[in-house]
Amino acid sequence: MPEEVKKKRITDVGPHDYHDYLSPMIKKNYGKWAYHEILDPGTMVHIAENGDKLYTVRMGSPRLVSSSFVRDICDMADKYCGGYLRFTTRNNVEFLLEDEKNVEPLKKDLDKLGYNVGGIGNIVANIVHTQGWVHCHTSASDASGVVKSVMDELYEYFVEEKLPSKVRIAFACCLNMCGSVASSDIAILGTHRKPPKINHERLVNLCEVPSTIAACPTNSIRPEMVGDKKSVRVNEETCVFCGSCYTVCPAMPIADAENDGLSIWVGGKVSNARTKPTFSKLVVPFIPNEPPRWGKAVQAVKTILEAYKKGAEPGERVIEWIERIGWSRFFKITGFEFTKYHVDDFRLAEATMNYSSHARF
Amino acid sequence: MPEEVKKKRITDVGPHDYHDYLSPMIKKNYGKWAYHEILDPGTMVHIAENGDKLYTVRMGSPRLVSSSFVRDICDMADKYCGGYLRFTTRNNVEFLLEDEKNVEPLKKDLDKLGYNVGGIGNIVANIVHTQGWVHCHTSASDASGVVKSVMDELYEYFVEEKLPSKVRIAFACCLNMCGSVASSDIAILGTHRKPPKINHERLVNLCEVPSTIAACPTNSIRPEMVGDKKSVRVNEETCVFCGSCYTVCPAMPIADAENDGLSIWVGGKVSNARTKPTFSKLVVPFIPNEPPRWGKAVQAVKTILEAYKKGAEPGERVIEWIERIGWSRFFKITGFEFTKYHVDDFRLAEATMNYSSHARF
Amino acid sequence: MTDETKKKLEDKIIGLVKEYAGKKRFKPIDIVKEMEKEFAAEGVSKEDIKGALKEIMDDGKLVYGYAGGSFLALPE
Amino acid sequence: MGKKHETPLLDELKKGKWISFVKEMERAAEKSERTEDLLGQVEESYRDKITHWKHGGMAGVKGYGAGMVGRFSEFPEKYPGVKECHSIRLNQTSGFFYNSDVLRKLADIADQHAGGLFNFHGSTGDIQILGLTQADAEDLFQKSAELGFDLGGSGSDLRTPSCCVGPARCEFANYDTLQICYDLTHAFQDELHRPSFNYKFKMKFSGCANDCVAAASRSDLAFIGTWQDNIKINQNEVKNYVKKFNVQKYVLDKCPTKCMWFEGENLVIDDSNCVKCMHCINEMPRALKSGDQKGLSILIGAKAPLVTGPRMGMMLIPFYDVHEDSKNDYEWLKGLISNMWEFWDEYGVSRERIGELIARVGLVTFLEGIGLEPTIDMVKEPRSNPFIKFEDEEAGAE
Amino acid sequence: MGKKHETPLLDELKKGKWISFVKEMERAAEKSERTEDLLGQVEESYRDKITHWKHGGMAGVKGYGAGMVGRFSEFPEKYPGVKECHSIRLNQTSGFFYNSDVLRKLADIADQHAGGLFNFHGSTGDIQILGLTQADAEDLFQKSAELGFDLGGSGSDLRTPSCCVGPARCEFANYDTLQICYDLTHAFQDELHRPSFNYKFKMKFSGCANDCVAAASRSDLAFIGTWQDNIKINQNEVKNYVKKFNVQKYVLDKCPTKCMWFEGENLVIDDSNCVKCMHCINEMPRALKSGDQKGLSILIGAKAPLVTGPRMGMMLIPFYDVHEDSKNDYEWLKGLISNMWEFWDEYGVSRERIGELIARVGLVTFLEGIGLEPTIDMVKEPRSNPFIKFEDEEAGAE
Ligand code: SRM
Ligand code: SRM
Ligand code: SRM
Ligand code: SRM
Ligand code: SF4
Ligand code: SF4
Ligand code: SF4
Ligand code: SF4
Ligand code: SF4
Ligand code: SF4
Ligand code: SF4
Ligand code: SF4
Repeated sequence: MPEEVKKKRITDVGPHDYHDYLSPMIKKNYGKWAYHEILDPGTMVHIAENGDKLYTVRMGSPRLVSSSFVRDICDMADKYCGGYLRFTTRNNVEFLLEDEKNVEPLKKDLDKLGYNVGGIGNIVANIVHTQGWVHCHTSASDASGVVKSVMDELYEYFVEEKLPSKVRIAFACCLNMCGSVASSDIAILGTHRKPPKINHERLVNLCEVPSTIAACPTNSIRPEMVGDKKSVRVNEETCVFCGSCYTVCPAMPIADAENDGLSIWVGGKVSNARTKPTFSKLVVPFIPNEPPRWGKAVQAVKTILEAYKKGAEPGERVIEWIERIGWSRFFKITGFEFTKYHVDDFRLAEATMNYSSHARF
Repeated sequence: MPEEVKKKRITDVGPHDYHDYLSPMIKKNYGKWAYHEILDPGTMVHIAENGDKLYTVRMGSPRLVSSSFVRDICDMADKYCGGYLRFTTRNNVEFLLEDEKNVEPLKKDLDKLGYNVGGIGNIVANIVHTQGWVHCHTSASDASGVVKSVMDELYEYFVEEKLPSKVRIAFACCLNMCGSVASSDIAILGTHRKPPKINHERLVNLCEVPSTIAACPTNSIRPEMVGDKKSVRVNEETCVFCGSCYTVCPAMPIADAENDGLSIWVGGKVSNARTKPTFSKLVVPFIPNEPPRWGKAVQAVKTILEAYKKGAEPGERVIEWIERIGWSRFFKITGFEFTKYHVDDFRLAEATMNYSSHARF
Repeated sequence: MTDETKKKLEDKIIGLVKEYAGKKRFKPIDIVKEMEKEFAAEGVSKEDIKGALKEIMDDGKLVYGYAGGSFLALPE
Repeated sequence: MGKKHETPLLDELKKGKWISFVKEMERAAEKSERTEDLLGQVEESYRDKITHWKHGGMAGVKGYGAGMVGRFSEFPEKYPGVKECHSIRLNQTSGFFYNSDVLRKLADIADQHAGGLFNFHGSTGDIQILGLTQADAEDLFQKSAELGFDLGGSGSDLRTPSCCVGPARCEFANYDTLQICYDLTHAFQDELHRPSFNYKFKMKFSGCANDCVAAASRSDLAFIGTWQDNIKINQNEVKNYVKKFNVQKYVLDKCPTKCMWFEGENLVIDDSNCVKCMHCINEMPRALKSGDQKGLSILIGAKAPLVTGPRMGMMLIPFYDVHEDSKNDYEWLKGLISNMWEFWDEYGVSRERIGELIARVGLVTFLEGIGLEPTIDMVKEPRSNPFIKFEDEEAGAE
Repeated sequence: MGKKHETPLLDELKKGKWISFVKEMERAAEKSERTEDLLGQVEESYRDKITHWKHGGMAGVKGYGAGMVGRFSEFPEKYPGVKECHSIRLNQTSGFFYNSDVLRKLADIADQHAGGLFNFHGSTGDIQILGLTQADAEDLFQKSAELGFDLGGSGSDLRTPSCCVGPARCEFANYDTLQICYDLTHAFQDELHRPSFNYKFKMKFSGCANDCVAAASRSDLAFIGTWQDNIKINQNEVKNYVKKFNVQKYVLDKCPTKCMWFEGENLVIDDSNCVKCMHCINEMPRALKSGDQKGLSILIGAKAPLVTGPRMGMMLIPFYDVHEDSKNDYEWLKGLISNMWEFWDEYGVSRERIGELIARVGLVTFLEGIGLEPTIDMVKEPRSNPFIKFEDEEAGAE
């Protein structure tokens, strides 16, 4: 009997074959698309070599969605596009229509249901983000709430094309950076400012000392005997509050209601178009957590976005704009303060210095 | 009596006041020059705000010169420019003439004496160099001989303006780089390829072990007891043959007749004009010493120079040319081989990697 | 690998995890490296050890834990 | 139907024009007591400004070491529905393509066995279902598997590979991102489900240098489509673009190598200097197309900041003709990846990603370890320090 | 007069068009047996492909710890003239200006007390006289000092400062390089002659960003002239240049920040974006001049490769109005330099140049140590890793 059960159990089947979910027109023109046109921030059309036209209607999503949401979009897909749809790499929903006549009715229906159509072209893209207080144990802030607050404020930039180029915003609730924070046009990062508090009793039972020590980027953890058991000590002079030790050792919690918050970063980019990919750079070292609407953080993002909108030339990503005008002007225009926290002091810090007499006054 | 002697002894008088050696026209127009014109590779004129004209005739020098050379140029200065002359930061001699009529006669006289007039404008500048076998104990090659051999070959580029921009060549006979090797358009560097040989008997008496250990860039030196005395051991697996240990400890000679030679570097630049200053980068890891004329090294330099001459646009320094065409093309054009030695593996190696999909085929 | 060796191998792996429970976390790769050495004489390959691990897991004798990296653990 | 928990702070997040995750949670809560309690606990976090999840905890599917993340509430009494509140990762389809039929079935599963809540998708690419207990795991897993949806990665394993929409709906794709993603995921099922690495390993596939799946910054191996020959120019279409916008300023002047110019009305490209950045093609898709010798570049080593700082993918293989290989079931690629894993197994230490290992041992050592030669495109420029490790008498000699 | 030593290899270096150092040595050898022997020993090096100098050795001037480099032959019997063959460094004049009178006197000194050989000049800037013995030192020193030529630096001291020709003969100079070089050298005589630092310390002065004394790559402190206000444009002269060459291509397109353009025939510069690189001024010296608020930038930390790799000077002080200070005898600058030396004394280790110290302790720590605030121009860009060392509750808060 148990043998039989074992046999029936399905494992290692891997992902479903995507071919099953490609619409007929996509199957036919697979690899044979000729070009595309963006019709409006919610709609684009891909024209195949043979002239076939595939319309895409893109709809915003909070990513954390209910089964009802899923059924809603299924209804729409059934009604307008033979049931075919996809998600984007930034968690938007895309309806794939073969018939142009369905485009406007679909958009109206989505609007009626309260969904947001947009996100194509030179817009603020949907915010790549993470779990936050909804599901993670190491978060220095909530994720979905900050994202919602920012997107409410920047809503017009999702549904209308008003920007010099695409602006990708990302959010991560801790330095693990499960979101694309390390390389986004604007990034918001959950940030601790206090060293971990060690619970020695738990530590000696729960944690492996060598791997806890190895987890620290600044070598701030040293072994320490507590009674006759091996625990650790944190050098608070050098600890940079990264939380890496907590990840490997539950007995070193670092979250701190009063001292956790957000930092803001700009100028990251992943595409190789024109310039090489580059990391996001620090702008605002710290803003306290202000649930439920994170006013100051939202304002900081908006300040950056509007300075960019005003200053950048068409086609310039945020970093291209900043590098053209210079970082000193960026700080001047946005009013953020340049502090000692902005000067890199980690591994490749030396590579970030200004080895020249080039300066702007 | 000794008191008196002591009093008479002159110390700490510092350098001579330069005002004593400025010609009347220079004194008058000090800080009031309006512009200059390069008349030919040996001559330029600086025009003052008041219209005064100061002619400069530049003459090459091997830098290692006899008192007779000094008297020769004094004679010339007396004859043509009131005795006033100067040296340049690259060791050329400059005669400073107030009277245009003296320019050509001076040049003729210099020519008669066998001196080289040139070095202004888009030329190969005089080679900044060092002591070599003439006076230094750590040299991996001679200095003056290599420089002479290269300048003989490139002579036309000193006396005629045939290049897209200035080309600065530098030579240093060891990794101490007393020449400007780390940041020259083309650089030649004396290079060892064997670890130091330790003379333990001398070492224990002559050298300080901790500072010897500290001198090593790759942490290859470890203390070792020889009998009851402290000596050191070199890890030959990690030694990079830099000679730094020999500098602090005479008992660790590194020069090796069979294995010493030269490496060739390109693309350094110090000026901030247009682009930031940048280091020279490795092209040819090693060429054996070939006194007296160092044929292969001279050819390598010439290959680079001619590729540059052919490929660069007017005004482009060597590095600007290479960065425009790409390093892969540079290696292709010049025929030098890219090897594992070209991949940086030192302190900031990571900063030299290609973090992008940009590539040329 | 003989059935006997296989049994020995499995017991050894489970024994190790038991013995060090709460002291050391074994990554599967540590176990594989360790067992490769230990059973070198018996001609046990990396693949054999991985296979054995898979079976131990499938049988629920050990489970995977996670704390900044996966490790082998006793089922709760 | 009254609310189980008051959520005045979260209610603020139902306002505004952007679609509200709180409303989504409430919709799920209508059918799920678990999600009702989840709302309660999140509201408490909003009040306290701190997470209320315990650190980790065991949860999983039998025989698998990956695909589920255990999550336990700090307040199991107060919020019994989230005493256990795990998430499970289902391996998404290549390119995130679905139809309504399968999505409805997945919705049913999430309602039956979890909190009726999804992440479509997780940051790595998985479909995440939230709010299951250990007791739900086997059924949820088996029902999904029956639909053809196996679990994704987690822990020290191969993480769920993902790819851009590629040839399915993009004219820029230089290779079949969907197929290779699908094929390699299937080939490496064992590595995906049974963590046996030093740490996680991610692979992402983008059809061109635009990198729409952000592979270069988020995956240990990033596969970026490119081409080796010349950009194909349709001069008539160029002329049309010239009428529409300032092509000189917005295209030519922005080419990173300035390798394009006009000769008369004709656009000329010095392709030997083109770095395949995609910019000109992006701007003039009707006029320019990538060449015929298409393939991919492989970048290695990207990762998040911990422990040694953030890393971007660095060039490992400038060009690989993946089409050739696909006939052989991507044999060469699989071999290469296996070689890397072996090197990593051998020389990596615990929790060290492959990019960190390469930084530690040096690129050349790594290349030797996996059997590749160094090439100039791997570096921005040759070394500038003179500390060359010559290896034998002949070493480095001209 | 026959040769003392046969030098067939060196004789090869008398051929060719470039002026020959071998001939120069022979000219000196005519008057100096020492230099005859020097030729013999160098020939032997040419044969053996190795240096024949012993490592270092003691030599010096009483009361001074610097200014002479001791050099002893490996073959004192064979070449008795170079048993001792030291070199002495005389502090050159600012801008390397001389007249025939003083040069002749120096030539006499070199003939009388050394091998009649010079380096005009050493790489640091000194006049070097080669081939003296310890016995010659005092006389040579005193005779030079009488001429007003004191010794230069060597060892762990302040090295002889040097400067570009500057306002003496260059229209680009933004401050008086000669004067400041002269003044600071005098102010720091003790530091120059009596080594008391951890290692050497170099200062070089360039009047503008062209950096004709290569300060940015060869001195611990590089002083580079610059200006704070607007470039002065003579539009008529601009028009003349436009007639002569392609100003757009060779000037505007090469401006690193692209902050210049034409409005009609007029050249416009967005000076707030100008980084004072000098390029446009270099190309059109009759049309463009630096502004009225002239001063200098200070770059710190350049040095040769050993021990931690080559370093280029990095921006420490973007703008300092040195003219103001010159009225006060460069008081502020001297204070700043002293502060740096104190920090270096305190925290540096033996043989650690100041650039290496800064790299080790971090720029911010160094700035705090010497009393300066960080500014954005010191860095290429703000940090990209998130390992921020917040210092107190309020730290970093908006
Ligand atoms: C649908 C999607 C791919 C997918 O598999 O899901 C996609 C689709 C397209 N991308 Fe993308 N990109 C998508 C994510 C990305 C990402 C990844 C990300 O944002 O995380 C990037 C890299 C971002 C970065 O650099 O930081 C990306 C960088 C680009 C670029 C380069 C832009 C640039 O100049 O830097 C282009 C070219 C362009 O826009 O001209 C491009 C172009 C396009 C085109 C025009 C390609 C085509 O011909 O179909 C598609 C429509 C563009 C649009 O949305 O305006 N796509 N694209 C992704 C939509 C995400 C979303 O919902 O917003
Ligand atoms: C005489 C000298 C200064 C001195 O105090 O002795 C000097 C003098 C002038 N330099 Fe220089 N430079 C002198 C060494 C340098 C150096 C240092 C070096 O070579 O070691 C540099 C930096 C080199 C580098 O970047 O690697 C230097 C980078 C420049 C530049 C920037 C060139 C560029 O585009 O990168 C200019 C501007 C130009 O040439 O248009 C310049 C321009 C000038 C001008 C035109 C300035 C003027 O108006 O008087 C002078 C004549 C130029 C010529 O020789 O063609 N000078 N110049 C030096 C002559 C050395 C020699 O004998 O060859
Ligand atoms: C669910 C997800 C975030 C999300 O909301 O989408 C996630 C969630 C977690 N990540 Fe992540 N990571 C997720 C994508 C990422 C990404 C993005 C990516 O894969 O493209 C990254 C950055 C890229 C990278 O891997 O470098 C990422 C970098 C990390 C790290 C840092 C790893 C590193 O080497 O620095 C950790 C720490 C760890 O593994 O110990 C981490 C750890 C975690 C843990 C397991 C927390 C922990 O310390 O144990 C989180 C579980 C949260 C929860 O309660 O569910 N997560 N994590 C993403 C996976 C969903 C999916 O499978 O699709
Ligand atoms: C004479 C001179 C070369 C020349 O031919 O012109 C020279 C010669 C020596 N240098 Fe130098 N250096 C000379 C300018 C330089 C420069 C260039 C400069 O100052 O602009 C540098 C590179 C810049 C720098 O300082 O970083 C330079 C970097 C070194 C180093 C490496 C220092 C470092 O921090 O990496 C050493 C090693 C040491 O000091 O122990 C060194 C050591 C030496 C010693 C003393 C050899 C030793 O190991 O003891 C050489 C004595 C040779 C001799 O027999 O006369 N020399 N040295 C230059 C001084 C003449 C003068 O006073 O004008
Ligand atoms: S970013 Fe940090 S807190 Fe947020 S989901 Fe990832 S691991 Fe958890
Ligand atoms: S929080 Fe980070 S820096 Fe501080 S002790 Fe833990 S691992 Fe180290
Ligand atoms: S470069 Fe080296 S060998 Fe040459 S003079 Fe300087 S210290 Fe001596
Ligand atoms: S030669 Fe250089 S690398 Fe080798 S032991 Fe000496 S100091 Fe170290
Ligand atoms: S990466 Fe390239 S091929 Fe893939 S979707 Fe983006 S633009 Fe298209
Ligand atoms: S793809 Fe990029 S590099 Fe190549 S020609 Fe176009 S813009 Fe230039
Ligand atoms: S650095 Fe500037 S001021 Fe000095 S000589 Fe060169 S161009 Fe003239
Ligand atoms: S000085 Fe340089 S940065 Fe300034 S305008 Fe001229 S070229 Fe541009």
